[in-house]
This record gives sequence, C-alpha cells and structure tokens, in this order.
Amino acid sequence: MARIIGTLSTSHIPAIGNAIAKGLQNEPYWKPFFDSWPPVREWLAREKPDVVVFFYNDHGLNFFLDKMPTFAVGACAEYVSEDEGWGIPTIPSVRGEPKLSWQIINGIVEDGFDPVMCQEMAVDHAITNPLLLMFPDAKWPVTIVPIAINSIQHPLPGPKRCFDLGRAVGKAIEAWPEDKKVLLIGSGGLSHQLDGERAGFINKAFDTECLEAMVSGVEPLTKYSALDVVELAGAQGVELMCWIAARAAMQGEVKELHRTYHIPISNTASAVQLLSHTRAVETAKAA
Amino acid sequence: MARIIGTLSTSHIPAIGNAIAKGLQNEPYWKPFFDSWPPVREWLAREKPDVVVFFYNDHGLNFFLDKMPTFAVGACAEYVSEDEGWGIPTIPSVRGEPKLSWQIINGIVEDGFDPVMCQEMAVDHAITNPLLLMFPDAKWPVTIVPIAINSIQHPLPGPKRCFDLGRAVGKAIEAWPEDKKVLLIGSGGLSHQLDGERAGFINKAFDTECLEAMVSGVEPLTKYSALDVVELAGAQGVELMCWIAARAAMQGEVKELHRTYHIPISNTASAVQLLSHTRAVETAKAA
Amino acid sequence: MAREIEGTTIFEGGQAMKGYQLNKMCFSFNDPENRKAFLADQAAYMDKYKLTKEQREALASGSVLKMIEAGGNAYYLAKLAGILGLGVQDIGAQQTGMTVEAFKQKLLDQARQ
Amino acid sequence: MAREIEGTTIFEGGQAMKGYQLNKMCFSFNDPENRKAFLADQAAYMDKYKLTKEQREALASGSVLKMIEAGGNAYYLAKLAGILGLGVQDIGAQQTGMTVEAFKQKLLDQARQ
Ligand SMILES: [Fe+3]
Ligand SMILES: [Fe+3]
Repeated sequence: MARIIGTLSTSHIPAIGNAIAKGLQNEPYWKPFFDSWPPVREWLAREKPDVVVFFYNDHGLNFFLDKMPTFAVGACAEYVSEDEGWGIPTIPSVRGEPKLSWQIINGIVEDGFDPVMCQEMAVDHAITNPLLLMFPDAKWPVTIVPIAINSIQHPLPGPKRCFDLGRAVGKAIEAWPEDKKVLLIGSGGLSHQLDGERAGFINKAFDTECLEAMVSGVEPLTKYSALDVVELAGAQGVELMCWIAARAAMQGEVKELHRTYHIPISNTASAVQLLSHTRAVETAKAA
Repeated sequence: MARIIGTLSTSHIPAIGNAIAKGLQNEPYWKPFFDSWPPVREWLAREKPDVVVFFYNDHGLNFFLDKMPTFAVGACAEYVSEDEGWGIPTIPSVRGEPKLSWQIINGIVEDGFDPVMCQEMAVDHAITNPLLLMFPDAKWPVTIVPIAINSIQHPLPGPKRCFDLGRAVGKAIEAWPEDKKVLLIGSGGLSHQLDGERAGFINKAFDTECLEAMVSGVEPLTKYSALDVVELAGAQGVELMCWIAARAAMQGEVKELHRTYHIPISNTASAVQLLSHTRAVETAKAA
Repeated sequence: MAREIEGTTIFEGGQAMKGYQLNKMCFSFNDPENRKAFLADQAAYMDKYKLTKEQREALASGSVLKMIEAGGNAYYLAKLAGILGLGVQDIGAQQTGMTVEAFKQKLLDQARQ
Repeated sequence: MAREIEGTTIFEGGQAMKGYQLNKMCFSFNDPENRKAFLADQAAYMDKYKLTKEQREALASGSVLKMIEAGGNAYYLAKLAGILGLGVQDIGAQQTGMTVEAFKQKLLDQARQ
C-alpha cells in the first residue's frame, strides 16, 4: 500500500524562480529563505519519495474566469511548465502519476467532492518553484499529482472544506494499492496582499498560529471562514488553504523536522516547513 | 422573495430539434411526444415564470475532457446556442440571470459543493430543445441559469450527490430576495443507451419507478449509485441525475399536472412531466 | 470501477486516458471548418490529433464497438457519426449485430414490457 | 458577501462580471505574441477585448487602484504589471501612497511585530 511520508509546505513567490535563475541564493536578501532548503534536500535524498501530491493554486495560467473550478485534479501523463507572462523561466516537464490521480478522483467523488478532472494542465510557479527548490538540477526523481484550489474568485472554498478535501485525498492515497512513498506539498502563502490600499499587509501572529497548527493539527483553523482568512492573512494569504489541505491529508503522528519563517520576500511572509509522518493512524492503533 | 413554482422535466433528444425544424410535430412517430406540450404551454402562459433554472448535461459542446467539471453553474449575461457538429439548428441566444447565478454559487459553496463558475458558456440541445418546446416562437420570455451535471466521464456524481445539490440550489433560490417566479427544469433521459452491445437498452419499469418518485419525492432514488443508474437506465440514462436534482430543489407539497411516457424517440424512452409546487415548506408549516 | 455491466463500457479514467486524442478530435468537430478539413483529408486530420494506431484502425473499420474499445466516448463519437451520416439507429443496429429494422423493432418491443 | 475588509476588494461575482473583459485581456498575456501585440498598439488591443470606458481610463491613468475598481483581479493584473515593468513593491507603493522605500520599510517593520 502507498504510504504518506510527510508534508512539505512552502511559499512559492514568483521572485524565487527569478532568484534561482540568476543564482542569487547567497545574497543577503535571499539567504534566509534559501538556507532552509539544504536540510529539506537531505531529508528528500534519504526518504526518496516516489510521488508528490501538490495542493496549490493556479495563478491565471491554466484556468480563467470563463470556467473557474473550485477544486481541480490533474490526471495527466505529463505536466508542462508554461510562460506566465512576466518572465519566470519555465522548467522541464514533469511526469504525472495518472493512476494515483484517478485513485484520488474516484475517492473524493465518492466522498462528496465535485472536482474538475484535468487531462491537460499547464503548471505555474506554484508547482515549478517548489520542484526547483527540492531538486535544483531539474532532473525530477518524482512524479506528481497537482490538486488546484481556487484562490482567485470568491466564493473560495474555506478552511473547513479544504480540510475535508485533504482528509479525503489522504484516505484515497492510503488506499492506493501501489507500494509507493507519497510526499504531500502545500504550496502558497503565508500572509500577503498584493492589491488594494492594504497592499503589503502581513500578519506574523496569524502565520505563527498557522505554523503551530501545522504541527499539532490544522482542525482548529477550520473555525475561520474564507473571508476570515482574507482578513487575517491578506487577499492572497488565502493560499494558506493549500497548507491546510496538505496537512489534513496526513493523519496520525507527525514530527516537525524543519521550519523557516522570514519576512519579507517580495510582499510576502515566506515560510518553509517540513513535517514527517512518523506513524500512520492504523500503525498507531496496532501498536 | 423568489418562489419556485414547479419542476418541468423532459427528454431533450437531439432528434426533437430536427423534428421541430422540419415541422414534423404531427407525424405519427412524433405526435405522442409533441402532444404533451400544449398543456405545458398553457400552464406556462398562466403561471408566467420569470427565470428558468436548468439542471442539464453538456454533450461535448462546452466542456471537454481536458477540464471536465462535475458540476458547473453558468453566471453569464447571455448564453449562446452553438453548432454541435451534427446539424441541430441553433436558436437565438438566451438572456441569463447572473444575480441568481451568483446567489446559487454562493449558496452551494457555503453548503459544501465545489462548482465550476462559468462566465462564458455555450448551450446545447439539452437547453435549446426544452426552450423551443416551451416557447415555440423562440421569443424567450424568461431568463435562465444553467447548471451542468457531468454525465460523460466517470466517476459521475451519483443520485445522492445530485439530490443534495438540488436541495442546496433550491435553498439558495428561495433565499434570493428578488420577487421572481422560478421554474426548475430537469433535462435528460429517461432510460437509453447509445453505445456498446447493449445499445438500445430501455427500462420501462425503472423509468416508471422514477416518474412515480418525481411525484412522491426522489429521496428513495438516492439508494442507487451512479453505476447502478448506468445498469438500470443505460449508459446515457444517467441523465436522470438532472431530474433528481431538479426535483430535490423543490421541498414541500407538489402536484403532478402532466405526464407523458413514450417509447421510443430515437433510442430513448422519452418523457415529459410537469409538477407544480403547490406549497413551499415554510407555508405548509405556517398553515 | 471494477463493476461489470453487460454490453457496456464504463468511460472512467482508464478509457478517458486511452481515448483522449480520439475524443479530442471528435470535440473539434463542433467547428464546421474542422468537419470540412476532416472530410477533405482524414489521414492528415488524424495525424494532427495524434490518433493511435488502434484508433485509426477502428475508424478505418467503421466499427463503433472498436472505436469504443479504443477509448471513444459516446457523446464525442456522436459528432463523428454525424459527419459520416449515421443515425443513432444505424449505430445501434451495427453494435448489436442486428438489421436496422430489427433494431427498431427491439426498441418498440420495450414499450410493451 | 456584504463583509467589509479594510483596504481590500473582494473579487466576488459582481467584480468578476465587471472585470471580465479586462481580466480576459490580461489572461491573454500568457502568450508572448499577445504581449507584443498589446505593446505595439494598446488601443487596438483593448478594442479587441472590448474593454469598458472605465477599464481603459484606469489603464491610461496607470492607477492600480482604479484597475481594481474596474474589476481587475490581482492574479491577472500581475501579468499586465509584468509587461509594464512594475514589480510588486512598485505596485504596493503606488496603492498605499508611499514611496517604494517607505513601502519596503513597512514590510520589514512587520517582521518585528
Ligand atoms: Fe501565489
Ligand atoms: Fe442527452
């Protein structure tokens, strides 16, 4: 059976892609963020995940307002990195894991979710930046399954719905009969706002609450509505929903292996957090 | 407040559009089906709905497998009838009711549904045939809100999920503060199968069960899974899900005003059923 | 999705992946220009949509059952049938191995169940 | 959706409808050819996307707040900002009425809350 080995959550700020392209990792502005990655990469080299399931938000590359999904699950053999319109370098295409995609789609529809099923999907910096941070040589040793959460057009799915989605996805992954190691990624945030008179808003206290909840369990965050999250984390801080879903997919005992929180990159409170899944629920029960 | 005045359910078989275009309504083959419409039209002339909420399935015009929604709600100012590729005449565009669309979208997301929100939407014979049958002069006296239910790519949403969707949509309509009369339409079915060695399959007994349940309440149909419906109603008989959702949106007392069931049109068991919403739940309680 | 339903192919993930290019080609037939281009040069049009060998052979054979086996979905294949001038009863007869008349009679008989 | 959040426009149905053409134009900028076409003749490009008078005036003014008022969404407007060579801090400064330096300082200050 497939096994969820952990959740890696990270900011995906576009500027990260440019900093990588320009080799700025050791500049004082960038060092605090990039320094979080060697330990993550050591863990990856040791644990060797086979598949990465990404909870992320599309930034107007793959979806438009003509048909805006609430949740969309990729079921492609390959995901293509495409031009987003403002100069982030594209990366080599990433192989998909369609069998797991359909396992997840079947599982979550059974559990009362209404996903869009995607057989063609271009991926943006929310996928490409984390991949490059994990595997700087751009030789992907993993396949991926992208799960997009609407963060653009309200009504957004709120923390409770995203938590439930994560639960259902985790259940589907654990029921997948392949002997594969699955890493979850929550891509986005943390607090930031690009638009309006409140542009530049960051909320360190709320981010800290979320980072703590990622360790102890994100269920308490489900008391917030999507609009509460806009207020607390900023208009684009709603990307936090991806962290909630990724964490909710992992039940049982977890251990925090790494955490970085740094203000700012661009207009954003950046964060990287790695949680290992030390014992699945079933194992814990059996013990 | 808006008021749901009834549910009209009908087959939408493509050939109906061609029969209308060719004026075949009184041919022996067509007469049993078209004869069901004068009483429906009399009722419409008397009751004068302002808005029609369509539960229907797209037939490969507006959606493709690249991004296949489970549920999609139109929020357009206008819906365009487009060429489907095999000769059904297009009809004049229909005005939308975007305020009600967003009322429904906001309501159902709040209630745990994950719709695709559509601001551009081409509509096919599942919308155009019922409109032409209701208003043969093609001068639409109503606006519409289309709600598409995936009937193409499994996993399909099953009777239970579609029932719950209908409930949530009905609740949102009744909470709409505008003083408008809303007619629900379930477009599709009944039993039929176009593909495979079982092509031509029709199940009169199951159709009768469904038509009876439309009167007394469709909740008992939620015991079936989507695959049960494939087995009982045929591969395309899953369009029955549109009838279930439309009926579920209407709570309280209903009265059956009209029913036609005729085998076959094309490969399909055709049906037309009109239910009036005699008393909403709240009114019933107050009485 | 392991459920078997007699004479019925469930269009689930596996079929959806297998048939993607074929169905994409059929979806393109919503545009009259594309229907014309297909009729003018079927081989070139199938090249453009990267149809698999199995899909090309299914189309060449004219067998709807083979098209379904190659991943074709009824809703998209219907557009192809339209171009080829086949009605739903022709297709029904072909798939069930009946004459069109016998197929029509089968439909009528089901009214008397 | 009646909730008010200070200095924040919720991009809900009303805004989404109002801004549709503007955001659609911005979405087109994923394609480099379209970015070139826009830069070559902005008025013609805005005609093609049927921008409203308010949207054109907002673009002409260069004011991001006006673009948002005209229905622009941050995620799509970002592509326009890219074409115009504006970074997120330029935009932040402009919207908050600060100098870019002051805006950057504001960001830094929030690390010390
Ligand atoms: Fe982002
Ligand atoms: Fe149909």
